[in-house]
Amino acid sequence: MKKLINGAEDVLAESLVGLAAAHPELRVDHANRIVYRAEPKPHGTVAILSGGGSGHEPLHAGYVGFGMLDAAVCGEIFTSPTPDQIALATKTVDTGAGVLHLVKNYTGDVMNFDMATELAGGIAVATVIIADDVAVEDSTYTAGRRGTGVTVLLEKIVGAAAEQGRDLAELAALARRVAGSGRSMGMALTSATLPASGKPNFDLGDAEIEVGVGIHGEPGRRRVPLGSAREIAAMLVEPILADYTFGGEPAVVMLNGMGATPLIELYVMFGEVSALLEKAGVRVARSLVGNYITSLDMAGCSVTVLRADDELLGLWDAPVSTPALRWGV
Amino acid sequence: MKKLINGAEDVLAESLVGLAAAHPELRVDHANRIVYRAEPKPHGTVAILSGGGSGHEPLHAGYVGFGMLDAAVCGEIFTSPTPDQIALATKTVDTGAGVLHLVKNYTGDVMNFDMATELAGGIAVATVIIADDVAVEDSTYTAGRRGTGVTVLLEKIVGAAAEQGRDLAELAALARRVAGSGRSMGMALTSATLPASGKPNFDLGDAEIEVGVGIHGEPGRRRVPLGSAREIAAMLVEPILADYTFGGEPAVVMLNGMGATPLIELYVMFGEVSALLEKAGVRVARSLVGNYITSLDMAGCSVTVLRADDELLGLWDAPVSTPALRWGV
Amino acid sequence: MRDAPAISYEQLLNWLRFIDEGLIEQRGFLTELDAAIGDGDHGTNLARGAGAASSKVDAEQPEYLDELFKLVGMTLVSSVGGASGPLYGTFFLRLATGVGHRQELTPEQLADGLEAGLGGVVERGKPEPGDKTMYDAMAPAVRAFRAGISSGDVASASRSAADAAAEGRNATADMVARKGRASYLGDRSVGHIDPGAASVALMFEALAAALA
Amino acid sequence: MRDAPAISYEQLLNWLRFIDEGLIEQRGFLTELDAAIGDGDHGTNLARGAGAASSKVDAEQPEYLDELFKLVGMTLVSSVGGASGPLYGTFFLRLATGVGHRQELTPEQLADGLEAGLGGVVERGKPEPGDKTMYDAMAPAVRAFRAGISSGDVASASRSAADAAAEGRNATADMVARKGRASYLGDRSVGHIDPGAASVALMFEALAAALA
Ligand SMILES: Nc1ncnc2c1ncn2[C@@H]1O[C@H](COP(=O)(O)OP(=O)(O)O)[C@@H](O)[C@H]1O
Ligand SMILES: Nc1ncnc2c1ncn2[C@@H]1O[C@H](COP(=O)(O)OP(=O)(O)O)[C@@H](O)[C@H]1O
Ligand SMILES: [Mg+2]
Ligand SMILES: [Mg+2]
Ligand SMILES: [Mg+2]
Ligand SMILES: [Mg+2]
Repeated sequence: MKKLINGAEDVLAESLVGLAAAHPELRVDHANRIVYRAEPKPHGTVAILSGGGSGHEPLHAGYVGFGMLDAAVCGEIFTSPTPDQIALATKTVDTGAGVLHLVKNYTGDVMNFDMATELAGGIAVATVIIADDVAVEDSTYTAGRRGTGVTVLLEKIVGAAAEQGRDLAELAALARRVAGSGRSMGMALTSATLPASGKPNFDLGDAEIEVGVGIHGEPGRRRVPLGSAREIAAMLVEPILADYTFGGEPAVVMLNGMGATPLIELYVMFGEVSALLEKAGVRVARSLVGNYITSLDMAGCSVTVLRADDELLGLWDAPVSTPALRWGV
Repeated sequence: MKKLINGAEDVLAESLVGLAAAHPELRVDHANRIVYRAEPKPHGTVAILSGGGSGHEPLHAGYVGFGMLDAAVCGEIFTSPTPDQIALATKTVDTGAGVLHLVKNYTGDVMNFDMATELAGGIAVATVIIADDVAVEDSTYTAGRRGTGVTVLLEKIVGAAAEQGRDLAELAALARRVAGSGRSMGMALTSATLPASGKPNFDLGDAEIEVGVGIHGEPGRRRVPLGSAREIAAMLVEPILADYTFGGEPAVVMLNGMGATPLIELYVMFGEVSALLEKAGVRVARSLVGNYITSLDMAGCSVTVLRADDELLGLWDAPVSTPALRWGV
Repeated sequence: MRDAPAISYEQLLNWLRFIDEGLIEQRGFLTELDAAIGDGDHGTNLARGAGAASSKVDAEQPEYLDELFKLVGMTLVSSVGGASGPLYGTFFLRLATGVGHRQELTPEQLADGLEAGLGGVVERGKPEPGDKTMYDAMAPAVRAFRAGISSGDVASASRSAADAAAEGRNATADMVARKGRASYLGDRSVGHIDPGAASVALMFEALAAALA
Repeated sequence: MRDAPAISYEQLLNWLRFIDEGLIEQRGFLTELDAAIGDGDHGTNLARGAGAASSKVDAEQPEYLDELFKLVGMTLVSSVGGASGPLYGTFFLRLATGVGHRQELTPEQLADGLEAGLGGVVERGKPEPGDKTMYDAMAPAVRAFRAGISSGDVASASRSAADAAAEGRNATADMVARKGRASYLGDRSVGHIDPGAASVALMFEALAAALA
């Protein structure tokens, strides 16, 4: 394992030290691994909180700031945070108008956020679960779909709406609508290596890829021979289009890198993906190309398509000022 | 070789297709591999042009836009662009006030930009060479130092000054001052693999790193055992501090990822680097942590420290709107 | 069996110690199981939790067993995270309520406690038999313990609970996962032991050792 | 040697063709040399340039040798990039001027042309002997060609030029690079052949084959 770290146990804590040093506009609670805006929201405004396992940077801490999250709760690498961390963050960001929890659909995340809500008694909490990964069959008898790329777009859009002063119920409804209108699909060229384990989670041959991976270094749905960018784009876009009708509506499209894939390749992939989408009648109105929700040092990418409308595009375009997404301010 | 590409020969062309699709605010000349702002500068304003081999994304095309570059000329991967490309871009961006060429100090880049200036006869061109890499001994008898991380900071600062309407001589003087006040040092955990060659340029053992690498997948000055983040930070910061006096002036510090290193590790490194700098009396006034000048799929990082002052910080903070750097607008 | 000898505080403290030791030993193994069909952190998660729980117990030295198990459960909840934190945390919190405010337990009281703990896991995770989770080792183990104390002593009951847990653990290899991360793999989860079932087997092995 | 038979247009066209073929063959080798002490693109760069030059020559079929070499030089400048684009491009542009507006050359005229080409490389890159660059193969080859034609025919002169280039190429292995990317390696560049010197050796091997 070759990583720029000190001890394997210290990665999260020390990355937060670096984050705090790089971003004076954030306040880091090192003991509890919570990242807040240094400048809290005005009283009576709903706060937006997210969190999850670490190793997906810039998600979530990189999205704390004006127009997006009020706080991010950081779990250990690939491990959801604990209820007391989440409850503390919830209490801290509440300005009296309640707190919206944005939770990626993983058993651990859902359970820990649930327990946190019980602990944060007295504060109005609404929870929206994100489950956008079409690689996983949707079923009420299973853990269901994973929350992946839509999380980034959702945090931006709902964060913008919160700045407008909308109330908790409106924001939760908006978040559910966004969560319902986006789909993602990912693939890996290599597995991630957790610092604590020191070995790749799975081994891929020199000419193999995993299709349908999530963001936790887990194996995907199937292993297929390495194809061209064009073929891989089709493997990602087709299941997304098969799962949801994007119609002629404008779409926000993210071509996300898993952490170790260079930007030049992501742009090659975006060219292929946007061509496929346009061919299918999906109008790419806004786009993001880069590392936005990663899986440590995994090489690979994922595609996220969100059906939008004028309201969502307006919220997308609204000012945002976070370490990883910034415009208009 | 596992890459998200179609043919090895098509990587650059196809990445520009993706860039054009993702960024309608840019205009891409696909035949000549030049990226322009879609909205050119007002008449009578000096244009800022840079370029070089590809494989360093977001450098340079990702820095085209308001407050930074007017155009980026893209060479093949790790190969400087040709004189006619550069000359065409120079003619296109000139609004009558002349064009500033920002050139990283590599034999090929310097020669091709020189020949381009001859070809662009009639247009006032000033050239500033960036040579900030302390891994290389400075000498008039050799190719001299490489241009690396300072390029990013320089393009931002001089781009902001150009928007203010400063003239070519002033901008060239400013650029020389910035180029002279910044230093960089890099290291690699793995080598880059060029698509056309299909193999890593050099092989590193499981517990070895290259110290003093540049951004072209070339081997570094020395190979040493893999150390902790803290030890590696010292290997990067010490030669920078030994080479230049940063005094008590405010500094702009970049902790740059080489392409395949996850952000969580870059933040760990930034924590170490900023601690070392503060200990040495260097005041970190602004910072950038992320992949800003990369070397394809190389894992590793580089540190850049620029001595600033109120003027430079003001230019740093000025609005910028490019794919890779954006704030204030 | 009437008048069975009581299970002492010390024996149950040993249980926790043996779990801790077992986790230090099997941490890599559990993580490898999790790497194959999950995200490769199960051993790390539990080792962190057990370490935190031991320190807490050493520091606070609770006098009563319900306090002991509650402290363990709370510490697991607040230090483990992931899926296993709430599940194991809830197990110990319910075990605490199940055994009551006592300093020693009858075999029946321990069986009640284990059943309450199992009930907590079911409530939290909604696992069904055959979903390929920790439940598939825990449910047979708890059943075997209850059956064991009606026909033998706690030593043999906890031995057969450990054996049942191991059998349950092994049986998860043939299952298609429907809960937890392994469910994302669908049929590809077959052939791999569930890491949570493996840590449950470890927990009951530790119990057998403590009550031997 | 008076009255030496003229060097024909076709022979010089063959030279270009042999360079092209040699580059297709040695592309990987040149790139490996460059990967060791540079950035691993030298073979790719020259193969791209030679391919572009061949297409241009086929399409335009220039009648005179100066037009031919100018076309090659211009195409190399505009299609290769990197350090080798301007250097080889300038070499052929100066070769064009050096041989003059002719359809066949005397050996002296070719020697003049090669010397002019070498002069262009020196002007462009400022290489000094021993800097471990293409110059260290090109300079001895050009010298050997001039010496060869005064004592023998073009076939033997071009043969000894090729041998001198090969020797110059091999000698670069012992040098510490002071120009080009290899200079960044300092002493670590020792033990490796300079890729540009290797492509120069290929170019003179092609000349020997064309004039054999
Ligand atoms: N819904 C559930 N019910 C019961 N047990 C579950 C459930 N989901 C997951 N588990 C158990 O949790 C184990 C995984 O724990 P761990 O790796 O620590 O957490 P995570 O999956 O969050 O990384 C699985 O092996 C499984 O036994
Ligand atoms: N200043 C120079 N003078 C002469 N030759 C040089 C000089 N710099 C580099 N070269 C030659 O160029 C070769 C490298 O060419 P190439 O790999 O195509 O370009 P780049 O170094 O830009 O990647 C070197 O091996 C060397 O022979
Ligand atoms: Mg986990
Ligand atoms: Mg090159
Ligand atoms: Mg796990
Ligand atoms: Mg090269």
